[in-house]
Parts: sequence; C-alpha cells; structure tokens
Amino acid sequence: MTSSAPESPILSVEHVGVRFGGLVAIADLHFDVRPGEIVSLIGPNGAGKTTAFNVMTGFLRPSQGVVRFRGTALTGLQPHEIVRLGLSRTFQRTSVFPDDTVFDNVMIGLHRRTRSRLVDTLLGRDRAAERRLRAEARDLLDRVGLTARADEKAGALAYGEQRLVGVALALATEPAMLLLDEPVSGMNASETRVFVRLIRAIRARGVTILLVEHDMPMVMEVSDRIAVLNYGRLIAQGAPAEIRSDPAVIEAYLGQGSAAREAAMRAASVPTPVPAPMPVPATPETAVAEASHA
Amino acid sequence: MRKPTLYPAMMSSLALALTLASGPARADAGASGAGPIRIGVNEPLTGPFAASGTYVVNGAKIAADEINAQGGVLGRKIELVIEDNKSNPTEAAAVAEKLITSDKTPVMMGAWGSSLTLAVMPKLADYETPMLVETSSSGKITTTGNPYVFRISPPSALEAEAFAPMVGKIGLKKVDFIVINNDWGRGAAADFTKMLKDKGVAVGLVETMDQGAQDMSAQLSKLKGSDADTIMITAAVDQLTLLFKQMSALGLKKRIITTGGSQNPDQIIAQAGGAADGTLHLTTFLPWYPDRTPNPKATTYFIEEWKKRGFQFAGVTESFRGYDGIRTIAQAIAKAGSTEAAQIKAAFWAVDFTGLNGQIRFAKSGPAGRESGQSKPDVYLIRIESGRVVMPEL
Amino acid sequence: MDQLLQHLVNTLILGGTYALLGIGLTLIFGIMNVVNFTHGALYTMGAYLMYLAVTALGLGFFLALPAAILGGLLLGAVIEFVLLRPLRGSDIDTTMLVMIGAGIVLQSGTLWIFGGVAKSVPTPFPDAPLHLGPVSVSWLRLFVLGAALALIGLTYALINRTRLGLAMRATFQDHDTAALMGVNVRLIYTATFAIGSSLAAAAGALLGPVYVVFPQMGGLAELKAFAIVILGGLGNITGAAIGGFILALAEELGAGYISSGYRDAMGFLIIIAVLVFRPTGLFARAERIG
Amino acid sequence: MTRLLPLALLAGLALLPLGLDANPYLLNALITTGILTIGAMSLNLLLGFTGQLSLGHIAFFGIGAYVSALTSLGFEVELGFGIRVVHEPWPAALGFLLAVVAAGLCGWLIGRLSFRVRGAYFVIVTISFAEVVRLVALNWVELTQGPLALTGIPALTLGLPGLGSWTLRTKVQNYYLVLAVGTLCYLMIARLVGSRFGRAMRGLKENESLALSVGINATRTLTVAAVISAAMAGAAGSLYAHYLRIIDPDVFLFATTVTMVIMVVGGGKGTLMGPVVGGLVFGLLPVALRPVMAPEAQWIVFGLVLIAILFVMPRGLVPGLAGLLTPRRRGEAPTGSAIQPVEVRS
Repeated sequence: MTSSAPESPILSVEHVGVRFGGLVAIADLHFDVRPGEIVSLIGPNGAGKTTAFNVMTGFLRPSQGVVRFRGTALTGLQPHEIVRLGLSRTFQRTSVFPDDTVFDNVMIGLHRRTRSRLVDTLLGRDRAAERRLRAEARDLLDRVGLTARADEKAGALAYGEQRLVGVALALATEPAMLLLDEPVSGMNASETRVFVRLIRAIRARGVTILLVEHDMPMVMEVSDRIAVLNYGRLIAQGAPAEIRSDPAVIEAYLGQGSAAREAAMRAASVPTPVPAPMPVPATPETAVAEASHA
Repeated sequence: MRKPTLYPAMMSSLALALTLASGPARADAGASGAGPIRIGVNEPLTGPFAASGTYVVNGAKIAADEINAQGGVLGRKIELVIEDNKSNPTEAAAVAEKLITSDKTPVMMGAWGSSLTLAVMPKLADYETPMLVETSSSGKITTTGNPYVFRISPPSALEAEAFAPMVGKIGLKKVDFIVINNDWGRGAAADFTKMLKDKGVAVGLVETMDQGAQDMSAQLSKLKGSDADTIMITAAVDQLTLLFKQMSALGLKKRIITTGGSQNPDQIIAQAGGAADGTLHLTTFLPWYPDRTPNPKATTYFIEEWKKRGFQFAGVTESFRGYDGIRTIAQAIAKAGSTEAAQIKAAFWAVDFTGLNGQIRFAKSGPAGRESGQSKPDVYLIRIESGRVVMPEL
Repeated sequence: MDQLLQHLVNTLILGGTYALLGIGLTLIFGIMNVVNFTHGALYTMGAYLMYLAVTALGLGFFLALPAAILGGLLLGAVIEFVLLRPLRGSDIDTTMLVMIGAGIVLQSGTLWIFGGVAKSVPTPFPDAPLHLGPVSVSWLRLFVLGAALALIGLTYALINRTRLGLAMRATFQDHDTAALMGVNVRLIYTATFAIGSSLAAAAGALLGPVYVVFPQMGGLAELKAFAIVILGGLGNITGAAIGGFILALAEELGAGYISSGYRDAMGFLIIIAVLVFRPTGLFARAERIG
Repeated sequence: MTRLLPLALLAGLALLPLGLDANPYLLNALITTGILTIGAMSLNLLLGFTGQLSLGHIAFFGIGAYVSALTSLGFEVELGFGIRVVHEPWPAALGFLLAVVAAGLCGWLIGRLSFRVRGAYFVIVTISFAEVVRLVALNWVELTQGPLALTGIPALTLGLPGLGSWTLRTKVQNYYLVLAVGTLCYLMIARLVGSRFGRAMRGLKENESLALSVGINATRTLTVAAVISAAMAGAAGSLYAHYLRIIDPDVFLFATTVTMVIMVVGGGKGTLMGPVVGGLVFGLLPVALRPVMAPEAQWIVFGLVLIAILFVMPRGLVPGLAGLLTPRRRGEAPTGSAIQPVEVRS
C-alpha cells in the first residue's frame, strides 16, 4: 500500500464549500483518497475538519461542490443511504448507545446485515437470522478487544473503550471506507498504541481510512498521507515527512495556542510516541455538527 | 423470598384499589330493605355546564329535605345519590350505569343537557330503569320511543308552539339564529324555523358557536350585516352574557329573543349589565312574580328555602326544575307503593300535581307502544328593562 | 365591505392579547428550552386574580390590572423555583410532563376553589361602544388593545434595553458561555419564567373582563399560544408578536366567511401548514440543513 | 422471571371476574381501564421505545372509535359537487378491522409529516393534530352527529364460519375480549422490541446521529413505529366504541392523552410491563378516589402524582420498584434487573 497507487480514488471531495449564515466553515475543499490508503485530515481547532466529515457522510449539505464515493455523487443522499454505499464513520464525542450493553450496541450496529421483515418478526421467523447476528456481534467485539466488556452498559465504559465501541459499530456496517473522528482523544499512550494496531488491522482487511486527529505523533506514525486544513481551506497535503517540514503548516499551528504549537513542534522533531495532548474541548464546529441533526 | 418480585406488591395495590372502589357499594342497596330510598341524580357538576348542573342539584336537595321532613315516602327517607357527568355524554352514560348497577337506584333524574340525556337513554332501556328528564329540550328525547323517559321541561317544539301566538304581536319579520352547536341549539333553531315559516316570518342566517366558545365577535359581525330584525338565541347563561356584551361592543342593535330555559335572567342582569337591556326571554318559571305562578305557595316556599341556604337568587330559574323533578319522582314512588323500577315507571303515568311551572302530568309522546312521557309546562315571555325583569304586555 | 372592516378591527383587538400570550410562551422556550404547559393555567390565574382584586379586595380596575400581573410574576417565580430549578439538566420531555402535571393541578385547583360558575369582572368602561363609521369598538376592548401593546413594548424594552435583558439574551445564545461570563443563569431562568408567566397572567387579566372568568378558560388559550409560537418560530419574540395577529386574522376571517364551527381549528391548521411548508416557523432563518 | 411476571399478572387478570362476583361496576371500571391500558401500551411504543413524546395519541384512539362506529352504524354524507356517499351498516367486527387500518394510515400520514421535526415542535404538532381531528368530529355533524354523540353503536360480534357467532353484550364477555386484545398487543410489542426493528428504535432514541451512521433509516423506522402504535390505539378505540356503544367528540380530549401519558411514564416508559402496571394503577385510581373526593380534587391528585413520579421515580414504577426490590450490584443503578425491555428476546 503506497500513496502512489495508480488506482482511481475511492473518495473524492470536489470543490466543496460550506457556509453557516455568513460564516465560511469550508472553502473550496478539494482532495482525493485512494483505495487502501490511511489519510489524515489535520488542522487547528475550528479548521473545518468535522464539518468536512459531516458533509462526506450526509449530515450536512454543502453549499457548493460535490463528494463522490466510488464514483457515486453523494449529493442529496441521507446518512443511512451513504452508509449503505460502504462509507462509514465514527463520532468525536458520543460514539455509543449509552443505555444498552456493549453487545447490544454492536447488535444495533449490525442493522443493515439482515433484511428481516416485520411480518417475520411478528411471526417469530427471524430466529435463525438473529442467531447469525449474535455470532457476528461476538466476532466483532473480539476484533476490537471488547469481549470482556460485552455485558456492561456502554455509557458506563471509560472514554477509550467507548471509542472502541464506536469503531466496532462502524465496522458492523462492513464499510469499504472508514472515517474516524478523533478516535484516540482521551486515550492514554498504551491505549493509543493498541488503537494504532487496530487501525492497521482494519486497513489490512482492505478498508480505506480517513482520520481526523489532534494527536500528531499518532498521525505521523499511522498515515500514508496527510491533508492540512486551516480556516476552512486546504493549505497542504502530502506524506508525513513533507507535511512536517511545510512552512505553511508550521505557520498555521504557530498561530494557535501554545499546546497545539508544542504538539506541532514535537511532531516535527520526535516521531516516537509521547504523551498525548489533552482531550480537545468542544469547538463551535462540533456544536454545529451536533445541532444540525439533534 | 430470596428473589423478591414485583408481583405481590402489584397485586396488593390492585386489590387495595378494588377494595376502596367497592367500598360505597353497600349490600343493603336502596331497592329493598329498610334503608332510605335511593334516587340517582346525574348532573354536570364540572365542565361547561357545571353552573347549571349545580343549581339543579341544589334544587333537588331542597325537595329531598322537604319530603324527608314530612316523613319521607312509603315511610322511608329518600336519599339522593349525586354523580357528576362532567358535561360529557359518554361520562353521562357511564354515570347512569354506575347509578343503576352499583348504587342500585331504581329511578333517576338527569342529565341536564340534551346530548347528555340522549347518551343516557340506551342505558335506561338496557336496565329497564326510568329517568325523569328535568332540563333537556331536544325533541328527539321523547320521540324516539324510549318508554323509560319522563320529561317535565318543554322540548323546543313545545316552546315554539307556546311562542307562536306572540309572533304576530311582537311584529317579527325576519329572524336570524345564533345557537350553541349541539342538539339543544340546533334542535331549537330547526323547531323555531318551522314555526316561524308557518307564520310567514322569514328566516335568514343560522350561526353556531361551540359550547366552550368565548369570542363570538366574528359570528356577530356577520349577523350585524344581515337584514333581519330579530336574532333568536339558544345558549346557556354564560354564553348569553358574553353574546350580549359582545353585541353591545359591536353596536349590534336588534330585537333579541332567547329560548331554551337556561337563560337565568338575574345572572344576565348582574353580569351583562346594560348590554342586556331590552332583551326578551322565553322562560318556564316566574320567580320574580310568585303570584303569577301556577302554585304561588310552593314557589314562595321554594324561593325562601333557596335564599335561606345562601344560594344566589339568580339560580332559581335552573334549580326549580331539580326541585320539581324530585317531587315528581317522589310522587311516582308513592303512587307505585314500591321501590321497584318497573312499578315506579308505571306510576309516572299517574302523577298529577301542580309544580312550580304548571301542572305536572305526563302525556304520551313518540311511537305507539313505546311512548315516553311529556309534561307540558307553562312558557312565559319576559323582558329585561333597566336591570329588572318585567312581563311585557302583548 | 363594512363587515370586512369590522372583522379587521376585531382582529386587531384579539391579536394584541394573542401576541401577549405568544411572547410569554416563546420567551420561556427560547431561553429555558421548556415548553410551558402551565401557560393556560397562568392565563386563568391572571383572570381570577383580576376578578379577586376588583371584587374581593376592592382595588379599582386600573390598580387591579398591575396587581394581577404582579401575581402572575410571583406565581411564575414559585413554579420555576419549586418545579423547574430541581429539574435543570433533565431532558425536555421530563420538564414538559412536570409542567403538564402542574397545569392540571392549577386548573383543577381553580375549579375546586372558585367552582364552575363563570365570574364576571366589573369594568369602569361605558357599555355604549365607540362608533367609527361602519365599525364599532367597545371602550373596554380598545383599552385592552392599548394595554396589550404597551406590555409588548415594555417587554421589548426590557429585553433590548436593560442589563437583565442583556443577560437574558446572552443566556438565550448560549447558557454555558453566559455562565462563564458571570451571568447568574439560575436567576435568569427564574426571571424569564416569571416574566413569561406574568405576560400570560396579563393576557388573562385583560381578557377576563372582556369575556367571563371560568376555570377552563386557559385550555384553549394555551393551545392558541402554541399555534402562535409555532407560527413565529419557537423562541422568536418578534415572530410571536406577528403570529398573534396572523392567528387572530385567520380566526376572524375563517369564522366570518367559512364556518364559525371551525374558528378554533384555524390555529391548528396553521400549525400543520407551517410544518409542511416552513418547519421552523414563518420568520426563522433556515437553520436546519439536511 | 421476565416471563413469569407477565404470566402471573395475566393469570390474575383472567381469574379476577370470578373473584369480583361479576360486580358490573367494577367490571366496567376494569374494562375501560383495560382499553386505556392498550392505548398506553401503544403510546409506549412511541414515547418509550423511540423516545418521541407524542401528545396527540388520542387522535388515533378516537379515529379508531369513530371509524368502527360509523362502519357498523352506516352513514350518508354529502361530499360536495353533488357527490353523496351512502354506507350501509356492516358487521361490527369489520368495523374493528377498518378501525385498525384507518388509524394505521393516519399514523403513517402524521409520521411522514411530523417526524420532520423533533422535540418541542413534534410535541406541539401532535397535539394540534388531535385537536384538528376533534374539531372535525365536532363540526362534521352530518357524518359524526357532532356533539350529539353517535349512539346505538352495536356490540362486537365474533364469528367463525361454520362455528356460529357470539355477540359480546355482557361485561364479562367484553372483559375477556379486552384482555385478549391487550395480551395480543403485548406479545406483538414484545416481539418487535426484541427484534432488529426494536434495536433500530432504541438506537434512534439513545443516539440518533450514531443510529443514522450505522445505516438505520430514521424516518422509516419512526414512521413504521407510528403506524403500529396508531393501529393498536385504533383497535383500542374500536373496543371502546363497541363497549360503551356511544362516542362523542370528547373522546379526543387532551385529558385522555394525559391519562395515557401518566400510565406510561408512571408505569415505566420503555419497559414492556410499565404501561400495563401504570395502566392498572392509574386507571383504577379514579375509581378508588371517586367515593372519597370530588372530581376536581381527583385531578389534583393525578397532577401531583405525575409530578411526584417524575421527581422521585423518573423511570416509573416498574423499574423503580424493581430497583428497590433487587439487591444492588456494586452500588450502581440495577440495570440488569428482571424487568428490562432489552432482555425480552423470545
């Protein structure tokens, strides 16, 4: 898997712009992801990353431009229709069904895997299908390493484990491509290492991954390519090494708060794991994202 | 009990509810034995007709106390079992069922409004229990062939018939209606329209208002623009008050005649003030002029007693029907010499005495073999003039 | 033509109090995210307070009105303090159900205390109406319109010109940020609910003398307030003011020219129509995407 | 245990008429309570399992009642443009089926319309719908008799070809009919909730965005839930009409919706047994209160009870009591107790 594979892109974001009233959240965003890649989308807080995710997954309608997934324009499609095409996502903050057990979370996630009809349900003819689903759910929990937590309420899990439930839910839809929104925020260093292995394992099964993340060392370690957003615009894209030395990127992060600046500096100098930055507080764009479908 | 369950707790609460519920259903119910004779009273004590229903019940209590003071009926006291039908037909039917099956009342009085009474009537047939209808005025009540119904209030057709001789004297030319949107109002509009047309009087608009409606400005604006000289209104007192006030606010000056027997002129005077001046009302009771009533002694006694109990004088135009109703039932029981529903039903036909608004004597009405009883009360036309009730000379 | 003019005058007078009802409800929703199911009961309370102030306390009509409004203010503050403050952070459904319970208690309590017989509030206005060419208006109704407009103006000034109003607007925008900036959000909630309640009470105190006062009068008023608020967009004060007049117009014309029986259906038909064509209300900017 | 409680309750209810010695008044209270409980169970499907606070539920109940009554009574209406529709009376059982279908269709229509919005808008829209239906029932006098009420509605007749037929006139017969329909509704809801469809509903309730992102079609799921819920409410309405034999536009009153909401919330929304227990308790409470206090005082008690439940036992009686009775594990809320909706996977 290299960034120079000559295949046609699995996802292409074509001149997408999003405005909220007078505020420009994304301006003319344009980039591709090729099959099998791990691509990261980074940028300071409020740069438009989550907005971009929301556009790609149908939670937001772009003011202009179009997103294509495997050649299909996603314009006007509802989130659940986009999932059916094989494009799945996780959420930054609330990534579980809090009142259900972890096992039932995954069962809910397996929604699209059977087509049992209501009549069958009412007549009790869906038992075989249900048995199959339960087996799959156990398998998925095993893959993300949550088997021991299967009977606990998802809302009572630690943040890091909730993220894993979120990934299991996304995987339950059998995606061809997975969008991960800050998956390791709130995880400690060892959890992050486990998560990186998980991401690689997922990619090894042929799933393309697009990642939004603030943990620079992790991004640098895992990504094939990185795209950098600032103020809703794409300011750079390329391999981790190129991004690390890109003056525009450094400038963008220097303009930010000291924590982000430090993170950028560390990322530029030390590629090995370091303590992850603090969880990122909610930004206006995440608030909008949640409000838009609340 | 290693594993406590919900079931015992739930069952015991259910049992508790049922025990509480069955509390009042005494074993020695009124139909037999030496206890008091129970008479069911099914009236609106809450909801839009609450005021009128309460008046009727208070009148009924005066009658019951008077009868008991004089030794009761058949040597036993009478006891009113009063239930609220919430001004709602379905509830009225449920109340009737409760009175008959649970309280074992062999005879009832009710249910004020026509819609309420009509709802109760199938239950009377089901349980073969007679009911005295004290207020309702829809024609349907005594024409559909329910032999358990005995009515002392005039149906609107009877009211219209009594009003017919006055039409020429007043000089009506064209009449519009505004009526409450139920069987009472619509029935009155239909019966009066028929009578007026027979008399050669033109009929224009028929406007309706819901029973809870408060703002009738829109309907009245429409009536204001019509060329009729008279507006006939059928509604209860609360809405009449509102109508008069709103007519005055709109500068609507036409001859007003109200029908239906629930006008309560004193309340109108108190609440509508000058806005009610000059309005005409068809009423079935003359408490302002006891001497002119068919039974001055009884009228005076009733009004004195009413005042003694601290009720507003205004209520007597409703409450006298409760009073007469219970007296009618008591006489039926006495004549039956029994507290069995069937005997009481038969004895209603023998009732004959002078009530507060005329002779109470039942005539047969409705399909042969299944006739209801209808008494024919007097109908008077009164006018409100500078805050007083007067009888116009026609 | 004369009839139409009369309908329009009626609209204006009805619309003023409708707007008052709507503004109170929308204010509470906008700032507190509470659907106030006691609004109708507070309207009823306003009317009864007016009745008591004029008859039992012997206050004059013009003194009774502010007294009733003040009563509504206090009652609102108590409801907020006792029922809503402990429920802060609960979901909107819970507060809605608690408000429904409170509304039932208030309405049944009124019935219990005052009985079902409608009361009439004496007024100092002459019975004879004011004639303006073909249309007539009673002095009382003119006063009601004037008072309603004055109260609406006062509410506007309060929200836009005072420190309390500034704090309310800040809380409306984002209560967390407002709290960070030193706004006493709990106090703002109490104040908001009290003010909204006093507006409902004011509408009741103004309309009580026009109609009659009875315990169930608030039920329909509450449903109309909902219609007005939906029409204007939840939380939109200007929208509610305009919505009040639009509802009054629809009712007047509906009853005058279509059928008087469907007069009260107009509000609900408006709600459903708005929902089909503009789910966020007539005066809202499109905020929902996708 | 999960299965034992409903079975025990069912057995208790089935034997109850014997214990009551056919006291008609109490049977009457139990039948109307049972009918309202079916309404509450159907409301729970929306309110409890999808989390949508629908306060117009009485509309479906009333539509079921009117459709069933009119089907069996016959009617003749002028639709305008000279079109007259004349309907001859059909058997009451057919009325029941049509009531279910008609209410379900209305549920679909309202679902399509109102699920475009959430929260307060949704609540107000559903209330408005019920009020519009009430006003139509009140004013379309030619069809519905308006405020005069539809009277003389025939009792239900159940018949099997070749086996004869039974007309359900007595209280005991009606009691068992209501119990049977209620049990059927309970079983259907239990099946639904434990299925893929039930998981979709729960997903939408707990985290709508996440549910969408795993491919759950929100509008479709909610609309189907609304249709099933409305159809059950329509069935309850039909039972009501044929039992009372009279209906008036007041069946659409908001107060009845509030009663059903109290049954669901009080019993425990989102649990299978909640509305059943809540229905019995709050349906029989007025019967118990009637002899001791005035009607308006009863309503005050109702209001206070609703507030108290929301403050003290916000999850309702069933989970609340289960929580009290089950030994707590690790000091946290007893989520694994016997009465959890999630565990019903028959």
